[in-house]
Amino acid sequence: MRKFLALVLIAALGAVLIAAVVNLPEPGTTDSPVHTHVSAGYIKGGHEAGGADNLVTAVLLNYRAIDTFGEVTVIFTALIAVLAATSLAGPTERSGTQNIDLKTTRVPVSPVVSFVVRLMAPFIATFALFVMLKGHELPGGGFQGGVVLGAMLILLALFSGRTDKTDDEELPPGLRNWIRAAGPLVFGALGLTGLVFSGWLFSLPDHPFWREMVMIGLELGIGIGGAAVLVGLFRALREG
Amino acid sequence: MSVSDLFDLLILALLITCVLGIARVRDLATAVTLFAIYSFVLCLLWAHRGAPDVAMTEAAVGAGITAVLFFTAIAKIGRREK
Amino acid sequence: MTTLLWGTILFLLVNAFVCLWRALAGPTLPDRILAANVIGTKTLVVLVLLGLALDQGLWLDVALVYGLLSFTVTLVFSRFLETGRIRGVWESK
Amino acid sequence: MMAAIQATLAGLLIVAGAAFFFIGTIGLLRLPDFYTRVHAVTKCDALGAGLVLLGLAILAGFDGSGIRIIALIALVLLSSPTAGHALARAAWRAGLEPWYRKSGHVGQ
Repeated sequence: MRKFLALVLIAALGAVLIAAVVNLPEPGTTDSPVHTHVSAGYIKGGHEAGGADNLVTAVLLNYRAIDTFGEVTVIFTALIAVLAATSLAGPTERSGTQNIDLKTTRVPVSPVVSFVVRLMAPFIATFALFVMLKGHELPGGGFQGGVVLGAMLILLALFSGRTDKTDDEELPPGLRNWIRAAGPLVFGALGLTGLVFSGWLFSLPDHPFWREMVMIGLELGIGIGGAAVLVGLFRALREG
Repeated sequence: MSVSDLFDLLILALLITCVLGIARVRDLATAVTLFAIYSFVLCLLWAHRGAPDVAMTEAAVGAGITAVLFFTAIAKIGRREK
Repeated sequence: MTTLLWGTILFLLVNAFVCLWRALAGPTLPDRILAANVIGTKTLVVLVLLGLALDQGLWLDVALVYGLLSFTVTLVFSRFLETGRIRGVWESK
Repeated sequence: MMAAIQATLAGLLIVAGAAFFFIGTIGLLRLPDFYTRVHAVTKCDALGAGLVLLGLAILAGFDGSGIRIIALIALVLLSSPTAGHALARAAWRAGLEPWYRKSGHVGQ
């Protein structure tokens, strides 16, 4: 009975979706509703309002600033949720036959992999910074650059030493938490300065130089904060 | 049919095969692997549709960091779907 | 020249499709990861080819991100496998 | 003249790279176990990607995209063999048995 109901439900949903797809306007035509509604205004005014050559970044940081602020907060919330879940759960149960103590097992890291990771790390970090800072001209942006940076940090945490015990818990915990919160904090601070200086939340300064500086600060904040959150998620899941 | 349409068709066939595989397997690690392949292929579709920003996010988040975090979680909870 | 580029793109996509069979059939988990790695390399090349065929040089940045992250996933998985964090029967569905 | 040489060279390299990819795919499908597949695929992939990208770099010329493609070649040539090595080593350490021909069976 339940299977039958599920089948009917899926068939109904599928019929609606297929009907919608059939009625979609031809992709690429200029007179479809998507292009005549608001996008024309975005495309015309986006460059002046945004101060960014990449229109996507311009729209995200101007017309959709509050949405973007919410999205930046989501990833930080994810970290808090995972930290809460892993610290509330009991000792880890593994599916294998015996419960090995991971702190004491020492499988040496392959010297080849260790060498290649350490060789590539500076280049990856440079590229991540490039993606972050050039986000308002080229594809990419703070978050993508932050993900690349986070991937590099995870690789280093796993492969830089001789055993699995190596961790990059070098930063004091207080500072670490502030860095993890950097994305929402920087974005919120920017919104408030906009409110103070021009009376609008999330408005950018008029002077091109300051606008550029604000953009760079924002991308760096989102990127580094995002990378810290991703590394934090990785560590919480691995050890908690 | 133009070569561009053929490209789209091949990509969509790849995506559908991946999704069917994900729905069918019981091993979580296999599902994550197939999901990584799905993200890789989807990224090609975004790029072809002229959205390099979305393509980059898909490549970075979908194929890279999500798979890493999923594997970390699977290492914690075990591979089998209960 | 564009014909050759498009032909190579379609050829590589068909190749990727065939590789997907290995990812679906296994039989072991490392086989599947290997197939994912192969498809990652193929799609990276396809992305660069596509960028040149459609004259979009900017997509090369996307390709760089691609290369870096498919490598990361394979390395992290292999580390988990060899330290025994991911285990279980080899031949599993 | 110069452009013709450039295009011919690039075309040859791209076709050669695609051939290597094809051989790698056959290896991935037909070889009997994981280790032999890693052996086939890692070499063919690195070489195939390297050749195709070299052809594309020649085609793009020595500007922004050409330099990026060359960086991509370096990345692929470094990362692809490393990934193959790490995967094979991990499988060996985790105890995946290699395949033996039936007649010369070496034992468990």
